[in-house]
Amino acid sequence: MKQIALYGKGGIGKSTTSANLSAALSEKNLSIMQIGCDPKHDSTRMLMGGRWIPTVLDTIRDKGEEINADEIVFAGYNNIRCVEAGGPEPGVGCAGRGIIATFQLLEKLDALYGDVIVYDVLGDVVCGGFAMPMREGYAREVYLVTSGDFMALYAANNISKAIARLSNRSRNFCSLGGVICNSQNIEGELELVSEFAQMINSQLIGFIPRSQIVRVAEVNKKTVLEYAPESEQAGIYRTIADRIMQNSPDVTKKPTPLTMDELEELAQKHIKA
Amino acid sequence: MKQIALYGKGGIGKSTTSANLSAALSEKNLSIMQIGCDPKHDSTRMLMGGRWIPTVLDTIRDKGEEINADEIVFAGYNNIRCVEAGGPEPGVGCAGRGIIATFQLLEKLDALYGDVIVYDVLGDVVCGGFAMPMREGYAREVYLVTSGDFMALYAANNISKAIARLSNRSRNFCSLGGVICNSQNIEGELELVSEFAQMINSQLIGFIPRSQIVRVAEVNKKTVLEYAPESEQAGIYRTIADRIMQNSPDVTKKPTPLTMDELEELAQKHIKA
Amino acid sequence: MNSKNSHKNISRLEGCTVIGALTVTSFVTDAATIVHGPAGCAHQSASMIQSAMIYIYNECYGIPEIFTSDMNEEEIIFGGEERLKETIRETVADGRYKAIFVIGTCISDTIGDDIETVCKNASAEYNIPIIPIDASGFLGGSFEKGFISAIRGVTELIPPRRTEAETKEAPSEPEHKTVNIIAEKNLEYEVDENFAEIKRLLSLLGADVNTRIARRTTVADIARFNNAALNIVRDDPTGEISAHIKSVSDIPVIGAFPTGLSGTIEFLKDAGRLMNLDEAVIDAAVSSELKNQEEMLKRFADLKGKKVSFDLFGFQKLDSAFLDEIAERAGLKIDIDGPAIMIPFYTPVGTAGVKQMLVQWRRFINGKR
Ligand SMILES: Nc1ncnc2c1ncn2[C@@H]1O[C@H](COP(=O)(O)OP(=O)(O)O)[C@@H](O)[C@H]1O
Ligand SMILES: Nc1ncnc2c1ncn2[C@@H]1O[C@H](COP(=O)(O)OP(=O)(O)O)[C@@H](O)[C@H]1O
Ligand code: SF4
Ligand code: SF4
Ligand SMILES: [Mg+2]
Ligand SMILES: [Mg+2]
Repeated sequence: MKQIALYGKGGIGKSTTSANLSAALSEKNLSIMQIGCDPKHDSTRMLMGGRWIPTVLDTIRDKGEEINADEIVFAGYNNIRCVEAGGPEPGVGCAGRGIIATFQLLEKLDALYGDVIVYDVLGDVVCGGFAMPMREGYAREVYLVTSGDFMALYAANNISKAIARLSNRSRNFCSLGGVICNSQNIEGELELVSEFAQMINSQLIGFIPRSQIVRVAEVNKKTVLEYAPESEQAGIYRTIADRIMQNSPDVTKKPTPLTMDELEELAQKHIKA
Repeated sequence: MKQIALYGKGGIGKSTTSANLSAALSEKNLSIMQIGCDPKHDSTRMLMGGRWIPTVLDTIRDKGEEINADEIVFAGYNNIRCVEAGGPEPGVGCAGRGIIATFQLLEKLDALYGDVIVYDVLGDVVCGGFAMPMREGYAREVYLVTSGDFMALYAANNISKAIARLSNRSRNFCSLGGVICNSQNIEGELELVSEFAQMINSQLIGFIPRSQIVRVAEVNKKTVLEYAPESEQAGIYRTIADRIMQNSPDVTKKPTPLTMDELEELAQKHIKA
Repeated sequence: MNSKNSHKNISRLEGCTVIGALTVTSFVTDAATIVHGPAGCAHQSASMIQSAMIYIYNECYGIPEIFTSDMNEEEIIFGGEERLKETIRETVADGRYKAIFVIGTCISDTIGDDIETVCKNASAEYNIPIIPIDASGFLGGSFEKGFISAIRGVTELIPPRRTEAETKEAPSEPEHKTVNIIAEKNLEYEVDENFAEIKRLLSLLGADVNTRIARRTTVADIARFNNAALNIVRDDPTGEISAHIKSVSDIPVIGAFPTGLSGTIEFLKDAGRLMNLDEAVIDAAVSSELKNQEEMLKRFADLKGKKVSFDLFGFQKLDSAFLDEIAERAGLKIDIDGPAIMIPFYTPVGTAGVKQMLVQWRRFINGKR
């Protein structure tokens, strides 16, 4: 069982990328599970034909603890098993804790299985709760989704800090799998993100061009892989899926996060304006 | 003292808009304070000539509680008083609690004053901590920053839920000031966001076009108001600043958040694809 | 969110996992326990244990060695690992403790403190056992879960199993077999009476008690754990404790203290056999105890022919066959019209437990008249 997580800044394209990678992986005759760990709960939508599946936390809120796996795990495109953690009502409670409760429930129900589990996690890791999938041995390979945008790199760098910190633990299962560049059509973006990946002791796993087809597929409530399987963009997701399957990052290899100054210097170096 | 807060989806343009509005307000001979309540702590950067000011939480961590106001409040463009709450190291601790501590410290230091205080708050309100500025009488008017993007509307709708929920409290000071559309060049965006504002029992306060000048100003580490005070875009921020100054929303007027279905229907209606 | 927290489980004795864990670790007398959380978590739990000890059981243990890392807002915002390290350092510096247990709280768990690594590193640095207890306040489950986690933690002080060579070298079997008593409920009303009863039953077999995990136990006592010929667990409805003990030691296990008259006889037989005693020794113990039971019952001759019924309260699942047996042997008639007898919260232990129960029944039956 391969357990990967995509982390990155809000809006950077984690859910889109996760869903397309899950779809690409599902073509390989693998059993895939995708778990959305963002209170926005839109991770699995394109895999579910546009449907907002009930979230784990809403289901717990309505029915208490006596829940069956089929009330929270839903079969989507190519039988990808989809889950959304959800969150409390905005402005109350603690979503970080909600993520933890979701994992505990999935384990209790023996529902956490598959050849590949893809976790799609809110990148603004404001607390221990959002780092939960990385602790405790769930997400074992973390892929940072970023563009060349400074704040997106900042968020990715932050996650690499969290991984570096975890690698000091006595029982650590989590390693940095690599960096995925989801382009925002910024000049010099590929070089910038590649250099960033190397500087944090990692590697660029793939470069996803910004493409109109992603939006069109979205309006049609499908992943690119489902909506336009022959498109160039679909091929790109497939290539990244392959790379991820071949990748087996070394748990002892620690990320080396940048300081704020290094990050700024790096961005300055590549920015043309 | 007018206390306003900008809430919205991550990456939607809260910090850019806040800083430009603060700058516009500062031209009116008003004393302005801007408080960034996002662990990314980049809210006040353009007001500080690109400088990352020390965050309140970092300062507490380094020096304990014995802090002077001038260690956390910094004078920026036109003497706008700038504060960044900051956050814990990614993946540990609790940023929500950190926001609360920031406010408590500012109050203790009698540093929370000005003709206008502008709060720039992370829109993914994952817990009670991030709703703090709306509670306890800090942010009295909330402006939702959104584009026509579905998830941005979703986040804005969520905040309106939080406000509606607060207005049931016995002591509530918080009301919905209005909706600001920060455009993402989506077709039919103005109509969509206007209709959204009406449906949640509010109003559109302004429409900010997507403009290259924002990026250019940013690279030059300035707000648009400072970098290109004569530009059309600067004028737009000024107009919105005026509207906000004239606005005195009724605390008893409750927002009426949309259901998921209503929100989807609305988006469908305006989407052309 | 936690299935083990249903309202049904709430009783006066229940708190969060922290108190469940403390009722074990604080009975290792030369170990300290640090509760990693706000001071209130340690305070509430420690004062509850103390008041239980002093006022309810009329016992004074002295102040249990319970400390707090005293997490404050700063630790909650930034993480509390540094504060925990500091607290461990201070506790080690005190010099009185042979081991330290660290219990997490719901606060430390929510913000993601890595107690396990802090303990592991500190243990290596100071060269004494520093053992994390998997608790995490109400998030970890109930009192019971904390209790079991702490039993696991304390058993980490048991030395590793002897190798085959060491076993060969070890002195031949001692003349008197000894027994470990595990998971006594230190807040149970009759905890010492129950222990005395087990000790009495063991003495009939010529055996004695080795180590108690944990009640007035020292770290050195626990180091002798492997000398015993048998482990007896107080009570283990889920089987979790027995399974754990089997995983850390090769000594055979009896999963519960004996209940009822025939239950007590069976216990003697099981214990004797598991300790490889001669059948003659076992038979002698059994007949001695049968006689003891007969004599005990004679003292309740006045109850003969009276009617009783049992009120199981919510405890429908309670195995009540032993109650029927006691009633029958005492000559009582079970009849729905008879006065309803309350069932004790914990099942009575051994013949002495049955006697105590009959004393109560008598008071009840006569009082009702
Ligand atoms: N490669 C891409 N090309 C074009 N649009 C993209 C691409 N990746 C993502 N998007 C768009 O960006 C928006 C945000 O993506 P999303 O996956 O929801 O981000 P996140 O999950 O990180 O918050 C979506 O509307 C999506 O269609
Ligand atoms: N009206 C606009 N036109 C062009 N770019 C904009 C506009 N508003 C914001 N941006 C850009 O969008 C990016 C994100 O904006 P930011 O204010 O940091 O968002 P938030 O604070 O909501 O996370 C910034 O790089 C900013 O330059
Ligand atoms: S920051 Fe995280 S841990 Fe703290 S209250 Fe919010 S969601 Fe919970
Ligand atoms: S429930 Fe949590 S906060 Fe309360 S005493 Fe237990 S550990 Fe402490
Ligand atoms: Mg997402
Ligand atoms: Mg911002």
